[in-house]
Amino acid sequence: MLDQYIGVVITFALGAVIVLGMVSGSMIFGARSTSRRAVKDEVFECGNPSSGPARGRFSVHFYLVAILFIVFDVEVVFMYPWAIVFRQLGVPGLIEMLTFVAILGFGLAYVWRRGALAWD
Amino acid sequence: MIVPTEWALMLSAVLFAIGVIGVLVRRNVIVIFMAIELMLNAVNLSFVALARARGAVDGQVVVFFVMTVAAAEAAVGLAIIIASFRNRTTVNADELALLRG
Amino acid sequence: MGLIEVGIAGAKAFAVLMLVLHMSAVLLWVERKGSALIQDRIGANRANIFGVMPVNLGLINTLVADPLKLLTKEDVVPAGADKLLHFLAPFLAVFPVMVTFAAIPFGDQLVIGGHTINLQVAGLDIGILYVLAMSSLAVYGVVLGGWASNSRWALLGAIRGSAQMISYEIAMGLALIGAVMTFGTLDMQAIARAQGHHFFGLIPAWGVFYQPLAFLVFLIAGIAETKRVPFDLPEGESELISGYFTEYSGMKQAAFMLSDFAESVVVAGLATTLFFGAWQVPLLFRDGFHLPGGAIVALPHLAVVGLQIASFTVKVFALCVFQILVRWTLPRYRYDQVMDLGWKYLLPLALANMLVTGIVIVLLG
Amino acid sequence: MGAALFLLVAALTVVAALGVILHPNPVKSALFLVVTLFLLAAVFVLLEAHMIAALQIIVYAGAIMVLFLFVIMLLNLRNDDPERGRRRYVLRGLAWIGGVALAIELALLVRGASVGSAGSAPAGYGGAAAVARSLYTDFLLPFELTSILLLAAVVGAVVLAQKQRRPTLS
Repeated sequence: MLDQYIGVVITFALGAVIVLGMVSGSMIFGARSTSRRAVKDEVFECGNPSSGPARGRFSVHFYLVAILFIVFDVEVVFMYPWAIVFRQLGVPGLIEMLTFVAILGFGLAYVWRRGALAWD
Repeated sequence: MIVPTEWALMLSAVLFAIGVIGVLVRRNVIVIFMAIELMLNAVNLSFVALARARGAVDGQVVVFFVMTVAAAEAAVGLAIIIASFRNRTTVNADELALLRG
Repeated sequence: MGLIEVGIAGAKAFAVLMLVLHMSAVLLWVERKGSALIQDRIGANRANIFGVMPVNLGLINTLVADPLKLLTKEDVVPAGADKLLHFLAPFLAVFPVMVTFAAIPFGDQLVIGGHTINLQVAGLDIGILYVLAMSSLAVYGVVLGGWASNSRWALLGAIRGSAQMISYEIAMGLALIGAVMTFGTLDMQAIARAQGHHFFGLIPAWGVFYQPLAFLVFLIAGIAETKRVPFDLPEGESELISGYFTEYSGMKQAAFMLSDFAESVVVAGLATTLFFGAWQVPLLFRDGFHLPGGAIVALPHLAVVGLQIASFTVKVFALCVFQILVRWTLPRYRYDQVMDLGWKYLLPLALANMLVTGIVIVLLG
Repeated sequence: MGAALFLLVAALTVVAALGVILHPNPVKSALFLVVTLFLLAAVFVLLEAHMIAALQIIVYAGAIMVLFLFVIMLLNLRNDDPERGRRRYVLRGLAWIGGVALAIELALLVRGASVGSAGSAPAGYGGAAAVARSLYTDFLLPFELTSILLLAAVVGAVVLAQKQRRPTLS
């Protein structure tokens, strides 16, 4: 079974070399400016003066999306093994999964109703 | 290509201890949380190693459930951190003695 | 496991990585010239080699001049940026996308000198989960690119981009479950082989005929994952300059561009494998074409393998071009529309598709 | 060869895990944890838990850690302040000594225990089908309870994180 992963390891190694070479390309071959670093190193805002500190806080909505993502990701992950064997499980297996989805569907409905999915 | 079970269990022990140290040493609630995740993973590792030693997959199924619990825990735990940060503007565990009144 | 096997695996890995890279580059050209065609412009046509190219289609612009130009650009890291993460982010954006292709089969098997070579870099039993795992890591490039830049707009783009990517990952995963249920395996080579028979000896039994809805959901979610028009909110020029890679220049910026195109190629590769018969050519079997009347046109082994690889490449490329057509036809969505589409339409649709598939398969025996 | 590979991955895992608890910047800490989780997935592969390895990356590295990063960025956390004061130093020292002692003790315990090592695993061990058969027959009740746990997590997290709509009196 482990032989399957030789290809993965080799792809990882080759891919890392290629991508690292690419990303560092401009650092090696690129031009270097010597003067006026202060202006050049400013954050780019289309020539306008910087609009303030960068790492301000942002809407809690994005965080809610991430929470929902985690929960549904786990749900999806539970479905993959089921999708492999559901033929052998037959009708009971189907009912198991329907119950599972129904309970989580209730969660989705709650979040929906509460307005956590609404962007205003 | 067989990994000795003892080695995997030792790695698990070391990771668990690192998690414990992290919980004790750090004061940032989120980093403490991450150290707890590390401890959970150490336990997962020993489940997987022992499942392999027994040649049965039930240990792996338990890991499945541990992951689910970790996901639920992360969702709620981080929500608590956000809610408390909103009131106290800190994530320092020493200053977050919420239940002390 | 001898040296030969490792060598063969290395050659396959190299070939596949080059396929992704070059297809992304050609795709960039298709996008530039294609968008020009759609918008009634001329498009890239400047670069030429001493005026010797008789018909200038902008190929030199896109494939030679631009990479050279980017290579010689100064690498600017803004003040206050985290230097290490600023370097790591473009790597993390491209790398997971490129290695995803390791699990995608690009041909059946090649028999040379007593070796039977499976034309797939890594024949993983859990192939689809590997693909999902790698594509779930691509979000780090976006998040870190924005965070490390120390720029407000970059961070906003990164947050938008990652929220969008994770939202559509759910719909994508659910859509793939429909296909997995149809074939009953996660092994992508087995899925490819399962699509080898024909209805009435004529119509190939491709996944899209079993799971049209899953294909639709997968394709929309896939386009959204690539973060390009009409889902280019993370880099919407009129709002965020260019989003999470605003503060990148030279090859680092090119890497972010490449990651978008490579994602398109991966989405097309996955769609081809699961819904369009992977490397299957209609009516072509291991010994040649089986025509409907029962006649057999025998072909040598190498020709069959060549046709399969060509078929895979053509299908992937066609799906890539289709994605570009979609991009240049539709206008940009608003952010709430993007999130609504993912959570309120595609997610329930994919769930329903999965449940209906399950009920149909179980009840039909 | 598998054993040598394991030692290499294990060493890297420990280094990354130490990075999690030692780096003062929470974002870097989180990234070290991502690396640790990824390497643990490799360890799982070496222990022939193929399915679990993929899930480890999908659920932990690809989902849970994204949420951690989101929260760190949402709260705009910077480096931890260096801690001063003799009491603090003493406590930290004690924590380190205790932790190292715990690691040594657990390792010795494991060495003494005879867990035995099965030979080569049966075909399909650790694959999706094998895990699924166990999960959907022997572990059916926990599986259904999982959905209730996740439901509770969604509701709880949304209630906690979303701002109250109604204005409060205070």
